[in-house]
Amino acid sequence: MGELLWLIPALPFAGALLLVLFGNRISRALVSVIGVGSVGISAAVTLVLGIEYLSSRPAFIRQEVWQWFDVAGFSPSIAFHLDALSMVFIFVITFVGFLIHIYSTEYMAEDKDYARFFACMNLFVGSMLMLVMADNLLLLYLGWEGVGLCSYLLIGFWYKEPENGYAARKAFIITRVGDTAMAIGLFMLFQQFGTLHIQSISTEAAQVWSIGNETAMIIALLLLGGAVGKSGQLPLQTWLPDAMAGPTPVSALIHAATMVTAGVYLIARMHVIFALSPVAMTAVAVIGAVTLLIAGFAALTQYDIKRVLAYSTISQVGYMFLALGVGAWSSGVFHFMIHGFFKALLFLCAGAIILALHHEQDMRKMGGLSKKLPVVFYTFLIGAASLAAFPLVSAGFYSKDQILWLQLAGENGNIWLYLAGLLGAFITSIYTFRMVFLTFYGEEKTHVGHKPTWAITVPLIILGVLSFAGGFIELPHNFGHVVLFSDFLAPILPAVTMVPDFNQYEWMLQLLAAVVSLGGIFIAYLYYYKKPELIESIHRSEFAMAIHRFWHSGWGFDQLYDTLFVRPYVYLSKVNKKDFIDSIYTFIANVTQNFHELFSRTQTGVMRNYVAGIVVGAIMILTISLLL
Amino acid sequence: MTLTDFQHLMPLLILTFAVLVSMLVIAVGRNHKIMYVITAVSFLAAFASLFELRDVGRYTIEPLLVVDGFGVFYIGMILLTALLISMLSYAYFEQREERKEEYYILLLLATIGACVLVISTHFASLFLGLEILSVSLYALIAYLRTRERSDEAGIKYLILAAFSSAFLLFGMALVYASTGTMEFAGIATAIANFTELPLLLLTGFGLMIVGIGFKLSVVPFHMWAPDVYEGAPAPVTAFIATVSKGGVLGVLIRFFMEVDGFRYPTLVLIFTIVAIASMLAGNLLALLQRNVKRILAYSSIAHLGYLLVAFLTGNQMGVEAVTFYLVAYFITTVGAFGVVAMLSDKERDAEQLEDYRALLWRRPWTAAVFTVMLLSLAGIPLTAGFVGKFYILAAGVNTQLWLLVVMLALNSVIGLFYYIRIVAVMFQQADAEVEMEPRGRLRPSIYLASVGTLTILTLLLVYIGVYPTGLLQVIEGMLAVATP
Amino acid sequence: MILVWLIVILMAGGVLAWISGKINRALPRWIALGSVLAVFGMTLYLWLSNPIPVLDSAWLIQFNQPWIPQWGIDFRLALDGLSLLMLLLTFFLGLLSVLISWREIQTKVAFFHFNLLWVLAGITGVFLTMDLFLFYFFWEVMLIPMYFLIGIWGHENRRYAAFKFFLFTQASGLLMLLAILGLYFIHGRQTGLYTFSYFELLNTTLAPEAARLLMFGFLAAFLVKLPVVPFHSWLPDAHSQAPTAGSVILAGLLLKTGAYGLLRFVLPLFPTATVEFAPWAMLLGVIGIIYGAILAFSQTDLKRLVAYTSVSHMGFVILGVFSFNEWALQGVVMQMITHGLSTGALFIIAGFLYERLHTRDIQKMGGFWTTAPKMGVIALVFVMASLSLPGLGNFIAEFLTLVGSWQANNWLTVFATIGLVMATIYSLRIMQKIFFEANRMEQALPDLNAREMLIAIPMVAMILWLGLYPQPFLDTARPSIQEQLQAYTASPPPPVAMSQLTPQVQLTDTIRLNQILKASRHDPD
Amino acid sequence: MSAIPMETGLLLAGVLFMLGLISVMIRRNIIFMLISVEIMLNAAGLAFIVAGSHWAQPDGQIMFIFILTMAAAEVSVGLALILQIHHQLKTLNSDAANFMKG
Repeated sequence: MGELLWLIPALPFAGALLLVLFGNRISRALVSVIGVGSVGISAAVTLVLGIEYLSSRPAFIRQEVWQWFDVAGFSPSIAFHLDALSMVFIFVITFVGFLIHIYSTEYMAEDKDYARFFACMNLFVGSMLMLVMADNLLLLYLGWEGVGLCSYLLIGFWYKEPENGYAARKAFIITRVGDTAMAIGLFMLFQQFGTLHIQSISTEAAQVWSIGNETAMIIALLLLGGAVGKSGQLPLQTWLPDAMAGPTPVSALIHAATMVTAGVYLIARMHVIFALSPVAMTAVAVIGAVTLLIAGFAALTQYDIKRVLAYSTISQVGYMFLALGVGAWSSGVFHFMIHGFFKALLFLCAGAIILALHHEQDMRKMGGLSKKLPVVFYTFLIGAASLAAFPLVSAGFYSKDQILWLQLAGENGNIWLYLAGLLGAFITSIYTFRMVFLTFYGEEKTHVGHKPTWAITVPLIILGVLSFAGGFIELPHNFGHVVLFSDFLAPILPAVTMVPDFNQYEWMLQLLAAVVSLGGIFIAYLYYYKKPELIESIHRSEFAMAIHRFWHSGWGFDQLYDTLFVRPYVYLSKVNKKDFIDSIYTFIANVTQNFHELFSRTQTGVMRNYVAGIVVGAIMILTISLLL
Repeated sequence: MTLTDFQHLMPLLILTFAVLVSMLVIAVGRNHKIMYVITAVSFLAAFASLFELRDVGRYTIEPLLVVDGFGVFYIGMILLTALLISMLSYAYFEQREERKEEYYILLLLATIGACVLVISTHFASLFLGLEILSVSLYALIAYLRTRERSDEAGIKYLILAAFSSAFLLFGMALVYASTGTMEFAGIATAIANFTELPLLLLTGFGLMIVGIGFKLSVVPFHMWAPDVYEGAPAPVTAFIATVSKGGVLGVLIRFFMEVDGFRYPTLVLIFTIVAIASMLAGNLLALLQRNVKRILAYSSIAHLGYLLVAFLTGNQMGVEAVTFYLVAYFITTVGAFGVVAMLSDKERDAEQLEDYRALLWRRPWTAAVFTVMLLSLAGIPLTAGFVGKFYILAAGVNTQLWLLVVMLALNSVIGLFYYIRIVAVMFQQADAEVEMEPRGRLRPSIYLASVGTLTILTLLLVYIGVYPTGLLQVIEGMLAVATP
Repeated sequence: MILVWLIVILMAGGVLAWISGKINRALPRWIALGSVLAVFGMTLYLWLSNPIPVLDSAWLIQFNQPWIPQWGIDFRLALDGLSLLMLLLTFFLGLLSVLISWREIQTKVAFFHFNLLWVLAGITGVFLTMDLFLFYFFWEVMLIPMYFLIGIWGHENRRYAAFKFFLFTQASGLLMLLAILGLYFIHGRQTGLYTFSYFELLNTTLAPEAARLLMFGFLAAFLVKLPVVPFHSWLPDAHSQAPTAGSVILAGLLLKTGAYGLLRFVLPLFPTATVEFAPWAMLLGVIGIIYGAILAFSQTDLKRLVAYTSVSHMGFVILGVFSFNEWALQGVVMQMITHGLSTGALFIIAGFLYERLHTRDIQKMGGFWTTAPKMGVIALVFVMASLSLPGLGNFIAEFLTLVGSWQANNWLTVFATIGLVMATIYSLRIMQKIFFEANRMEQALPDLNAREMLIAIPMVAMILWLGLYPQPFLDTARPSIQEQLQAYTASPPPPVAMSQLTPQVQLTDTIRLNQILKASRHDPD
Repeated sequence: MSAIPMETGLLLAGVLFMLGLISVMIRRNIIFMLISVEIMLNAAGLAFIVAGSHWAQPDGQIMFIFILTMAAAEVSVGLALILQIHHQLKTLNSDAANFMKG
């Protein structure tokens, strides 16, 4: 088994290549076949391999395609590594990716750059698979940058608008900042271990370093830098809301389900290094907690439905970081998977709405869509419930509850982190249902144009089912105690060390979480459906509006970075456009020229001056010869 | 004077004879072509007679002259250069209606002067050689007497040269007064007896340097050079730049090697200052100059500075370097002025930069030749100038004259600018208004000699640049016996 | 002899091309194409026919003929892996240069090709010669035709640019000549053998003071050529004013001669002086990376922009060279090749645009993707190469360089890595301004035609090959790199020297690494 | 025979030389400049004779004869040129002959 492994990323790459080369010359139908088909076959291969993997349960499968290069012992390969962790990611990427591709055939049907869209999407899927299947960090880095490129290309897909291009560049550059940190991390890892092979590093690191090792800490923090950039976490989160400039399927696939969780994958993959450094772990958890709060509050104030979802994504990835930060590796990954389902679903629903409303994204201009778009409405409701962690029936409840629970029950947990998570959950349910109420209830404000057909509805339904049922593979101890998922990951990711004798409080905490979630929904119901005048009162308060603006702008990070980095850089560049060093040479040239003019003046053409010149020379020579 | 003495002075005798014959021919009837042939043949004959003297060793004609390898080589160099210049002169003078024939007599005379210079070992012969050269030059410079500039250049050169000769003579007198001899060897012996050089002698040397410096046109005695170069007819300018300077440099080297002047820090210091000043002033003056002949004048000032660097090393390698550089410099300068002469018409010389605009497209081969000459002056590889400069640098580094060497390198860069500038002008696109061939020209066959000469010069330049071994062997062989 | 033929064919081809211009306007192009193809074929043959050489003899072919015996100057050519790679690059880009000039150059076609071939010949000589005099000789020979290329067929400000280029390179070259002479005499006095032979001069023992001075002489030439800030100011002018083929050769090849010189001469000749100077050199490299990147961002002239990116990328070269380890040097060699390709390609694209629009001002461009998607894709590939996207050759180069330089100096490597972010900033601006946004021009931009695709496709293929399977190139370079490093392997650069410049990150397990390195060095694979 | 000391003789020659030199510098008329140069040459000749008599050799006097000859030749060429200049410039002011400069 495993011979087929290389096909999984190769197929999308091949699709991309075909589309780049011939995309403009073949029919749309063929483009769709290639674009969707390549990912579809890839998903099928994943399924086959997954079944094989589950049945035989090897520790991992490795396939080396070729040796990339070999320089003085630095010999990374183009090699794939399949274990439980990558399995989960591959599964989400290929299947969700496949669904979104299908969805796109309808969503992008009218676009004239149809082939380019699918080429980029395929390229993205390929790179993302490369990222999660890489057996060494350099190959991972290849995928890592590759998805960055695709993200750039797809955010700026509608390139005629300068703002889109701006958003695209912003995304690429900011993630590149994180990547740079990560690259330095790789240099250090290589220096320490002489290899970038992930398995070797993990094995050796545990032997070489003891907990609290400084080098391990620096490396972990640097890797975290990369993760933070890619996953839109504080302080590099500002690109993600703007990334919504891309087509909605892109937002669903790249900026919700897969790419932004690459950071989670990286940390989970390198958990040995992280586990060696308590400082780094704390940093991960704190970043997660702060991000989820900040993004949650920002989401509350957005009007653009995609921006709400974008902030929500930041916030939910914050939960994953929170989980990782306390060592709850598998909980983080679990939440990733569930989030992948429901957030993709929500984005795709939003896309269907946007398509129906002639590319209207402002929620204030939506409303009353529940009747017009019933499939969208119900699937959206499932997604929203999952996002808001609606108790018991939603998948999101189980995954999020696990994270919150481990904040207290886990050894590395902390009451403050727990409270932050809880508050976050409360806000989450408010903004989620704010969205639901604003969009689907009330009166219809914009005429519904395009009604979704099967290509949109089928993916929605499938994702809806997953968002609902996905949670049942991992249930709490006191509630069925299903541990299929964490068992699956157990060989790779160690379980959380629990605080002893804490289990009896679990039901209390679950209850609390449920109350918080329902409370949030109720508040949203109150403010946005029942009594809209309450909102009016908020709008009248100066202070509240100031906060509203502050949150709306994403806590002012954009302005801050603009002042701190962007403007000085641009200024520095513009002010020195002519290159001041050049003027040094110009100065030298001018001095020489001045000398020329000075000397030229001595050549008067008057003979007596020449005589005088000779005499002066003679005097000088005599002076020298007589005095010295 | 014995017969062997005459044998050893054969080249000079041939030239003198040629002068006499020329005068007679003119008396019989003027014919440019005949004069031209006589001159060329006599130069060739004189040069051929040198082969007899190739292994002369060191033959002294007491007390004035010495014929040795060094002298033979320099005479050969001078004769060949004079030959080439006379070849280039034909077309140049043919288009002028003035009397052209005496030009060749003067040229022969001046060449004799230069030859005497390089084999002189006595102040008297030095003086005689120098004056034969100078007086001929006065007439040569002002030869095209209807041109205002020619006269102005002539009178400037005359007054200033006589003025500097006075310095030289007074210096000689003082040296004679303090040593009691006018022979180089005698002076060397006399000096060797002094523990400290007496004031009189130092003053004498100082004054002599003024005189020599003037002829070499080194700073601060250089000011005449651009004006004279500009005013004189192009072939004469080539002559001044090469033969006249080469002869003087030859005698300077001989004198200095003989008396071993390098022992005296004062003299070395003076020459060092002069060298640096010449390089700097020459190059800076040429920088934005728009008159090609003046540019070449300034560049020759700088090149004399370079030569002095090698001269200052004061050893065998230095002398060889000077000699090699001189060869390269002679070829290049003659070539450059040859191009100028070729492009000149009967009203004026082609001396403005504008005259060279788009030359590469109008007359590609002439432009190519000029480019090669300029690149050689700039010291770019594939030309003799590069090997020469390399030799000088090597000699300088070998003796660790770091200051001079670095100054040389720096100045080469400044120099590069104006050489390249001319090249740049040549490949500029022609303006629409500029006529492609502005002047009525002579029959092409008249230019045959010029074209042939320039081609030979170019080939020679490249040959030496690519394969200098042959020339090096000759120089080493000839000079080995000469320097004590 | 084959080495001599390489040079002779090019030179003869040049002369022939010039002469043939009188007969037919198209003939020079074909002659040039033919001669470059011939030498390219010969080099390819050399590459393919020589299996990866074993460690103890890095030299594949040697040719020796006394030239000026009086001075110990030989016409000495030798080929090792490094030279071979450089030659492949030279002729590959040479071939493209002929092709891109096919339509661009319409005046003085014959003379153009003469110069083109002679530049290539000079560069070939530089990469092959193992006699220092001859090296200087070729070093200068390649300048003149380049000067003509810029000065005659360049853009509006060509004369200024040509002058600047010439003066900068000459001035620095003369300093190198002095250093060569110094070395020659020191060696001569020591051994009594006066020779310019590289192999002999390698054995010179130098007093530290002398070594330092001589090294600076060599460095002067190479740092200006590379170029390193603050000696870079000739480059933006020369690159932006040259015709496309000139820019390609300048960026792709002439800069590489500087890097080559560092590797070939500075490293092995002055092992102690370089170690002393290393922190400063690396600092210069980092300054170059950052300074070039910042300036590239604000340029509006496309070719000028690309020129500044070259300044930035060449910073990696000096950073790597002075790290003295195999990773960094392999990175440097890769950087030489990949930068030659990627920057060359960007200049070619600029040339394509200029041919169509007659402007290089990116503020007047925009939205070309709509009508010229092929050009857009190709530009995208090379823009991505320029920001060193993994999978393309530049990534391997820069990553290896940084891995290597990290071993030598942590903080400087950190700043160099930040340069990658800046590369992203300026690179994306290129795409944005030219291919994205709305079209500001009235006319529609025609897409690439078949000839242009013929130029572009091989470059894309090469850059992908170099990014995905660079091993053949690395293998070819390895023996010569190890040879250059011989003087350094015994003693790794003392950390003391580096800590003077920058505070070091505390590292605990560096010894381990050294063990790994040693193990891997003995291991043939 | 009580010889005049050489130093005195040389001093006289020096003074003569300086006189000539200064007058070359201050005179504008070309003829006067030529005359002044002749004075300088004669000063050199005088110095030769003094030196020759000091060493009791004929060499100094021979040199003087050479100098005289040379001066004569020079003057003849010089006067011819001056004539030509006067013909063209209508003046003998040497400062007027400054077409070539820079």
